[in-house]
Amino acid sequence: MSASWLLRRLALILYTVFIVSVLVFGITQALPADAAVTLLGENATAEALNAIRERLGLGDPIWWQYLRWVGHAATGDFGLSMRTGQPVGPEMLTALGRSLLLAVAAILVMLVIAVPLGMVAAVRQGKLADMATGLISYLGVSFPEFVTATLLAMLLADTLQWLPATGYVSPLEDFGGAVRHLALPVLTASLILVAHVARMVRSETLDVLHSDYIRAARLKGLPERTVLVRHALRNALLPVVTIVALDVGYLLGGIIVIEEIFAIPGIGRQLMVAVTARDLPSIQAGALIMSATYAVANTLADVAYAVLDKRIRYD
Amino acid sequence: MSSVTRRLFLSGTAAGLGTLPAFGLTGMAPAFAQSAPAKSTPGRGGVLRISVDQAASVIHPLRTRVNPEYLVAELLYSGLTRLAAGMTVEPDLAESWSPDQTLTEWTFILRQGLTFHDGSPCTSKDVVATFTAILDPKTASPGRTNVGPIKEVMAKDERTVLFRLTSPYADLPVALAYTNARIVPAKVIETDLDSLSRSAVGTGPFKLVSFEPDRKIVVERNPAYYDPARPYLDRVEVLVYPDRTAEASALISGDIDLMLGTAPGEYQRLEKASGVKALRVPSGQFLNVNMGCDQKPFSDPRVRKALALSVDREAMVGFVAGGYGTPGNDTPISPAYRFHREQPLRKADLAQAKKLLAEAGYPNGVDLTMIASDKPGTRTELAVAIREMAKPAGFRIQVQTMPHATYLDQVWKKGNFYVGFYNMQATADAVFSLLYTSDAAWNETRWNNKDFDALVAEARTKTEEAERAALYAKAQQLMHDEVPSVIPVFFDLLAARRDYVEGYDLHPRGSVFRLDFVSLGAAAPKRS
Amino acid sequence: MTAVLSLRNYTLDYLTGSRPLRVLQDITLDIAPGEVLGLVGESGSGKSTLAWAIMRHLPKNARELSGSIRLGDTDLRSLPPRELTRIRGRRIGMVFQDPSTALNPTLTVGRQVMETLVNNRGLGRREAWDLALELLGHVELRDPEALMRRYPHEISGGEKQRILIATAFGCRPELIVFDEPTTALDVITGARILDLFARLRAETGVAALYISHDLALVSRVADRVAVMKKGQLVEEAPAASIFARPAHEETRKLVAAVPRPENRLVHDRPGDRVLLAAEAVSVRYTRRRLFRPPPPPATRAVGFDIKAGEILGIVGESGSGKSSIARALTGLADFSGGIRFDGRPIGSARDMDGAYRRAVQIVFQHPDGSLNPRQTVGEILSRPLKLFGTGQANLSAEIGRLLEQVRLPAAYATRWPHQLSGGEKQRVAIARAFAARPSLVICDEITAPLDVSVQASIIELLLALRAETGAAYLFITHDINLIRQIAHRIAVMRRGELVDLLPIDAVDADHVHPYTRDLMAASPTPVG
Amino acid sequence: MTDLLRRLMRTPQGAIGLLLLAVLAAACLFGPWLAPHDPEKMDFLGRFRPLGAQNWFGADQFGRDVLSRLLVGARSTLPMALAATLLGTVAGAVVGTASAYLGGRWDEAIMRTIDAVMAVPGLLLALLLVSTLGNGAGNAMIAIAVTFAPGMARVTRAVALTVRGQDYVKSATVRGESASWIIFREMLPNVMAPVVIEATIRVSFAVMLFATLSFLGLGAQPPASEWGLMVAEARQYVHQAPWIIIAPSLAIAMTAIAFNLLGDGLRDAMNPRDER
Repeated sequence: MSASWLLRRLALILYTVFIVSVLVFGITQALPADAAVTLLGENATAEALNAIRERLGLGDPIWWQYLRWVGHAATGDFGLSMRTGQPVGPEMLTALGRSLLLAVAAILVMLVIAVPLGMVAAVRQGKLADMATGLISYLGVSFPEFVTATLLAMLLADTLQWLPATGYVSPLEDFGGAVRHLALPVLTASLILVAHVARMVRSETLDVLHSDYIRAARLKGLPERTVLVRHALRNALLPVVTIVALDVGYLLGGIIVIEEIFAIPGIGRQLMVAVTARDLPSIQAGALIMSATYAVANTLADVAYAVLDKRIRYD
Repeated sequence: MSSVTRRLFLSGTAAGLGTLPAFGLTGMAPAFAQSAPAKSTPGRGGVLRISVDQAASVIHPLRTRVNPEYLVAELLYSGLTRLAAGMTVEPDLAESWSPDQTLTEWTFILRQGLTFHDGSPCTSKDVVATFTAILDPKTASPGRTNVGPIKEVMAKDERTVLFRLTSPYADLPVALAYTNARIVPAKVIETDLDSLSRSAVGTGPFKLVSFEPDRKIVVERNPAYYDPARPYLDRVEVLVYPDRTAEASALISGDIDLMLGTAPGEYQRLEKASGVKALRVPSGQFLNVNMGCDQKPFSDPRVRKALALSVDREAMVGFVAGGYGTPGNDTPISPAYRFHREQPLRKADLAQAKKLLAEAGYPNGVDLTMIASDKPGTRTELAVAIREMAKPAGFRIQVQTMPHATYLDQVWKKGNFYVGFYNMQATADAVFSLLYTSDAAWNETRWNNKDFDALVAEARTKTEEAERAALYAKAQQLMHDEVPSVIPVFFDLLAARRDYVEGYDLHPRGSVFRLDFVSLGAAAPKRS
Repeated sequence: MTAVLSLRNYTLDYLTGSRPLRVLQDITLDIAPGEVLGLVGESGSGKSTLAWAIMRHLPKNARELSGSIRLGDTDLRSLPPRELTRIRGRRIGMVFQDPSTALNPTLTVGRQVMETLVNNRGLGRREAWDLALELLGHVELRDPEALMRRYPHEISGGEKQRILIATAFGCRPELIVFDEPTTALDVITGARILDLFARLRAETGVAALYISHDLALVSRVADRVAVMKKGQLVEEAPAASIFARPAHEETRKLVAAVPRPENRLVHDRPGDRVLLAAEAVSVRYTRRRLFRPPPPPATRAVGFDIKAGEILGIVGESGSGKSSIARALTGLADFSGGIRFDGRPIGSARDMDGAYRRAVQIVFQHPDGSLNPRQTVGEILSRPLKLFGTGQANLSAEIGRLLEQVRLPAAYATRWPHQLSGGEKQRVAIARAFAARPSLVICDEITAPLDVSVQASIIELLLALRAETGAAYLFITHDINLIRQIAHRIAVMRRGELVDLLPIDAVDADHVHPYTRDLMAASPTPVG
Repeated sequence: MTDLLRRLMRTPQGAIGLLLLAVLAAACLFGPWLAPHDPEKMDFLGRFRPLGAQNWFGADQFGRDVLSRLLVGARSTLPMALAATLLGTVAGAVVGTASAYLGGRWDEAIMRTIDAVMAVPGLLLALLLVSTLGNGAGNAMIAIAVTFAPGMARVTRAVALTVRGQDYVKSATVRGESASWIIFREMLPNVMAPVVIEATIRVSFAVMLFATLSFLGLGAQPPASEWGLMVAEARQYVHQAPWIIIAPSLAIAMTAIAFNLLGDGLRDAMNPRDER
C-alpha cells in the first residue's frame, strides 16, 4: 500500500470522471429539444426561445460550452439548473447524501441477511437451507425493482398500513420519522441485493470449503466449528467487500426506480427529472457525482481488501 | 341597457369583504351548485400539508406554467383581481374598477396601504412595471397573450392605474386574474428580474420560508396581508409525490392533509377511505384531436365529420376519464363555462361516417399517423381509444408517442394529426381566441374560419348578457358542424382532503386554490 | 507387537457417471512401529486414494465395500466424527505435497503452528509459543521468531514445508502420512527436506507412510516399499532388494524407466557448425510501469551456442531463468543483446522471418495446455503443414505420416485432445513441432508432469526423431539424471546467470562451479 | 451440441430452465394464434372484469383481455431482450478478447475506458441513450446493448487472459500466425463457453431492464402489449384491479427465472466443478 499506488488510483478516478464528462456531455448535446423548449413549453415564441437560449448560453459552439463547463466544474461550481435556477452543485450533493443514506442502509440490512444466509446454504450444500436460499435468490433476482416496490408498497403501506408509503423526511429534522419513511424503500432495495449477494457468498464459501488449507486444517485435528469460524468465514467474507462496492454502483443506478416510486429526491430521481427537462447542468453534474462516487467506492473496496488479505500487495 | 346596470354589471367593489362577495357577475347558475360552506368562525393556526404530483420548479410568478407552480405563486403573490367560485371575479389588490363607454379604457383603484413582504409599499408604479414586463416578449411570460389586448398601462396617481386596450374587451377584469398576472415590486424588475426564481417578494397571504423544489416548499403567514382576518393557517408545506398510488396512500395514512389532484384509479379508493373526503367538480379541462385543416385529408370537412361520427363519447368518458367526466360535443366550451350552449350530444354513426369518407374520395379507408406526447398519460389513452373506435369506419390509424419536449419542439402547432391537452380557461373568449380564431396564439388546427373569427370578435365588445350568449351559441354551433378538432371528453377535476380541512373547494379552472380561505378543524394533527 | 497401521482386504469404489469405478482392490498392508513404508505407483494407481482412506477424508461419491483399517487397536472405519477429530493430528498426522496451499493465506504462520500445538498437545498459549520456537529452531530455520510473524506468501516453499513437518512431528503422533512432500520443491531444497525427514524419524521413532511416484527417491528413504498398479498391491519388499531384484513386472518397468546417468543413450558427437548463438541475452518481462522501479531482469547477459544436431541441456532451479531463454529464442519475450541464426543476426521478435520460424520450434511443459481443445488432432497438425510443409496436396496422408512418426495410429487424426492421455498429447505436440522439419527444437521441461514410464518412451521418441532428421535439441529440465543420459553439453543457470557450460563428461570434475556440485550431489544415482 | 443438452437436462436448474424456455418460446412463436381474444379489442362493458370464464386472466382498463395481450406481448419483449444481450455480448466479446490479446498499453487504455463507462450506472446510460435516440423498443434495445457491452467486455477479457496464457496460443505465436488468426481461431472458440454462460444470465437482466425502461416511459410505447409497459400502465389501477399488474409481473419474473436457471445449469453442465 504505497503512496504511488494511491496516486495512481486518484489519477484513475480523475480519468474516469473525465471520460464520463465527455460521454455525458456528448450525449446531452444530441438530446432533441433543448432546455429552452421544455422551460417555455406551449408559450414558446421564437424571440422568447432565443432570449432563454441566450441567457443559458445554449447558442455557443459545443466545445466552448464544454470547456467553460469543465472550467467551472473544476472550481466546484456546476452552474445553475436551467429548470429551477438554483445552483446545481449543492442540490445534487444533498441529493447524493439522501441516495447514499438509502444505499448504505440497504447494504447494511442486506449484509445482515445475505451473508449468514449464503454461508448456511454453502455449509449445508444440497440440504433444505440451500434449496430455500436458492429459491429466495432466484425470486429476488427475477423481479424488476419497480414490481417488487409496487407489491411491497401495496402490502405493507396500503393493506397493513405499518409503514408510510412514501415521502422523505431528513433524519436531521425528525429521526423517528426518517426511519419510518426510509423503511419501505430500504427493504425493497435490500431484498434485491440479498438475492444477488446470498448467491455470491454461497459460491465463495463453497470455493473456500473446497480449498486445500481447509482440508489441511481439518486433517490436523481442529474441531469443525473452529475450522469454519477462524478459517473459512474470514476468507469467504473477503470477496464480499468487492461485491459491496459493485452494489454501490448498482444501487446508484437501480435506485432511480425506487426513488421514483417512494418519492425520495435522491440523485437518481434528480437525474431522471433533469433528463426529461433537458436540464444540461443538472444532468452533467449528477452523472459526474454519481460516477465519481462509484469510482471512490471501488477504490475504498480495493483498499479494504488489501488490509484484510495480506496477499494483495499494492506497490 | 342603462349605464347603471352596465356599471353594476361590469364593475365590482371591495365593499363587504371578509365574507363571500355578495354580488358580482351573478345570474349564472353553474351546472353544479357550489355549496357555500356553513361559515362558523374558522379555527386559526396550524400547519397544512398539501401534495402535488410534480415539482414546482419555477416560482418566478411571471413564468409559472404548471398547476403546482400556480399554487405557490398564488400563495406568495396577488393580482389586481382574482377568480372566485363559479368563474366570477372578485377584488384582490384592486379595490374597484370601471370601464369607459367604448370598453377600451379601464380604470383600477388599488386598496389603501398595500405593502410587499419586505415592507416596501405596493403602488400603481409597481402594477405598471409588472404589466410592462409581462407584455415584453424577452420576459417570455406565458401571460403575454392571456391578459387581454392591452396596448398601454399608465399610473394616474398613487392608487389609480389606467389600462388602454387595442380593441373593446368586456372580459378584462377576468383576464387580469390570469395566473401570471401577479404584481411584483418595480425595483426588482429594474435590478434583477431573474432573482424571483430563487426568492419571493410579493403581496400574497403567505411569505416564502424554504424552497427545495423537488422535495418541500414551506410558506408562513404574512401578518401584513391586506385582510388582517386571513389567512387562517400559520404555515403551508407543499410536498412532491410523483407516484399517484403512493400519494393516495400518504393521504389515507394521514401523512398529508390535502391533495391538489388525483387519478380516477385512486379516487375510488379515497372515496371509501375513512377520515377522507373525496372532492370532485366537472371542469373545462379537455383533450382534443387536432386535424390540420390546411392539409390533406383533413382540408375536406367531410373527413373531419366522419372521424367525429365514429367516436362513442359516453364510452370515451369511461375509457379516458375513468367515468369521471362529461362527454364533449367537439367544442371547447364545457357545461362549466358561463356561455355553454345546450346541444344534443353527437351520436356515433359508423355507417354515416363510412359514407362521408367515400364521398370525400376515400372509399376504402385512409391511413393516418396520430401523434400523442407522453405527458399526461391520458393523451395516449385517447389516441389508442380513437384508433379502435375509428377502425370500423375505415380509419387505419397508427399511434406514435414521443417525449413531451420533442412533441413541443417538432409536432405542436405544426403537426397534421395529434392530441392536445388544455386546462379550462377563465372565459369562452379566452379559450376561443387562444386556440381556434385565425390569429389565435396557439392556432393548432389552422381552421382560419372567417365567420367564426367575426362572431368571437363581436362577442368581445358586447356587454349585454343575452347578446353575448347568442353570439357564443352561434360560434359553438359553427365549431360543432365544421369540427376543426374532435373534442370527445371533458375531465372532472378529482382531489381529496382530510375531513378536518375546512373552507377548501375544488375550482373548475384547475389553477385556482384560495388556500387563504382554508382552516383546520379541531381533529387536525398538531405539527411543529 | 501390534502394527501401528493395518489394512485388511480394503476395497473401495468411486460412483462417477454411469457405472462405479473400482479404485482400490483388496488392499492388505501393515506398518510396524518406527517403520517407514514407501508406497509407489504411477498416477491413477490409487496411492493418493489410499492416503485419504487412512485419514478418513474420502469424497462424497466414494463407497467403501469391504475390509478394515486399524490404527493400533482402534478401528478407524467405525469411529464417529467427534472421535475422528480427536485422533487426527494427535495420533495420525499428514504432510501435503504443496506447502503453499496447506497454510491459510490470511493468517500468520505462527498462529497456525500455535493453533495445532494448543489443540493437539493440550498446551497453554505461552508453552505452545516456546515449543513452536524450539521446534522451528530444530529444523534448521534461521530466526524462528521473525518467521512466526510472517504470512505464508512471505516465506519460501522450502521453509513452509520444514515448518509443517516440524509441527507434524511436534504433535508426537503414532503415524505420519507423507504425500509426495518434495515434488513441489526444487531439487536441492527437496534433498535437504529428505535429510531432515531421516533425522527426525531417527530421533522420534515415528512410523511413516511415504507416498511418491519416484521409485529411486523412495528406495533411499523407506525401510520397505510397496508397489501399486491400477488399485492393487502388486509387490512388497525391503527397499534395498526391490531396486536390485524387482519381482513383479510393474516394478521391473518402474526400475527400468529410472534414468541412470551411467547408461548413456546418446553416443555420437555433434558437428561443429554453429546453428544458433546467443550473445549477452538478457530478458525483461514487465515494461517500465509508471511511478514504479524497473523489475530485475529474468536473465543477465547469457551467452552460449548450439551446434547443428547437438543436444544442449539447460538445468537450474525454478525461477533460474531457463524458461525465459526459451521464450526469448522463440519471440515470446522481449530481450536485449543479440542472437545469430545460421550466421544471420536477429535483434528482436520482429526480425524472426518465415525461415527462422520454420527452423526453430518449441514443445511446452503441460500437455493438456499445449493443444487447442476446440480443434481435432488433424486440424492441429494441418496448420504447420500448410504454413511450412508440402501444402494442400496430400494433407491427410502427410498428417498420417506425422502421427506414425511419433508412434500414434493415423486414425487419431479425428480425435479431440480431451480423448488423449498425457503422453499421447505430448506426442501430438512433438509431431506438430516436427511438421516444419525444424533444425532446432526447444523442449521446455516436457517430461516433468509425465509418469516415469511415459517419460522414458518420450525420450526414446525424441532420440529416434533426431537420428531421422538431424535436429538439434535445447533440452530444459530440472531432472539431472535424465539430462546426463542424453545431453552433449550442459548449461547450469542460477538466479538468471549462466554459471557453467560444460561437456557432459566434465560434469563431476573438481573445477566446476560450487552450485553445480550441489546440484549434482542432490540427485544421487539410485541405490542398487 | 446434443450431449450438452443431455448434460443440461441432468442438472435440476437446467431442466426447469429448459422447460420454462419451451413455454416462453411457444408464447413467442404461436402467441397470436393461442390468444383467446383479439388483444387490441376494447370492450367498454368489460372494463376491469375480474378473472373468469370470459377473460382467464381478467380484463384491463380498456376491457382488453390480459391473457391475449400477454401472449402477443411475448413477441415484443423476449426477442428484443435476446437481441440486446446478443449485440452487447458480441461487441463486448470482441473488444475483451482483442484487449486481452494486445496486452500492454492498449489493454490498459481499453480497460480503464471500460471502467469509466461502467462508472455511469446502467439505467442512467440507457436513459440518456433512449432520450437521444427517441423512445421506442428499437432504441431501447440499442441502449441496453450499449449498457451491456462494457460488462461483457470485462468478463470476456478475464477469460481471454487465461486462454492467452495457454501454450497452444503461445505455439501459434511462435509459428508466426497472424493476430486475427490467433484471436478468431485460437482464442475466441475457447472464450465462448464461459461467455455464453454469462450472456444467458444477462438475458434475464435485459428482460428486466427493458421492462424498467418501459415503466419509465422510454421503452415500448402504447398501444404495444410489451410486458414492462403493461405493468407500468397497470400501476395506477393496482387497487381497483390487481390482476392487471400481477399477470405481466409474473410473466417477467418467469422469464428472468428461466434464463437464470439456464445460466446456472449451463455452468454446471460445462465444467462439473463440484464433483470431486
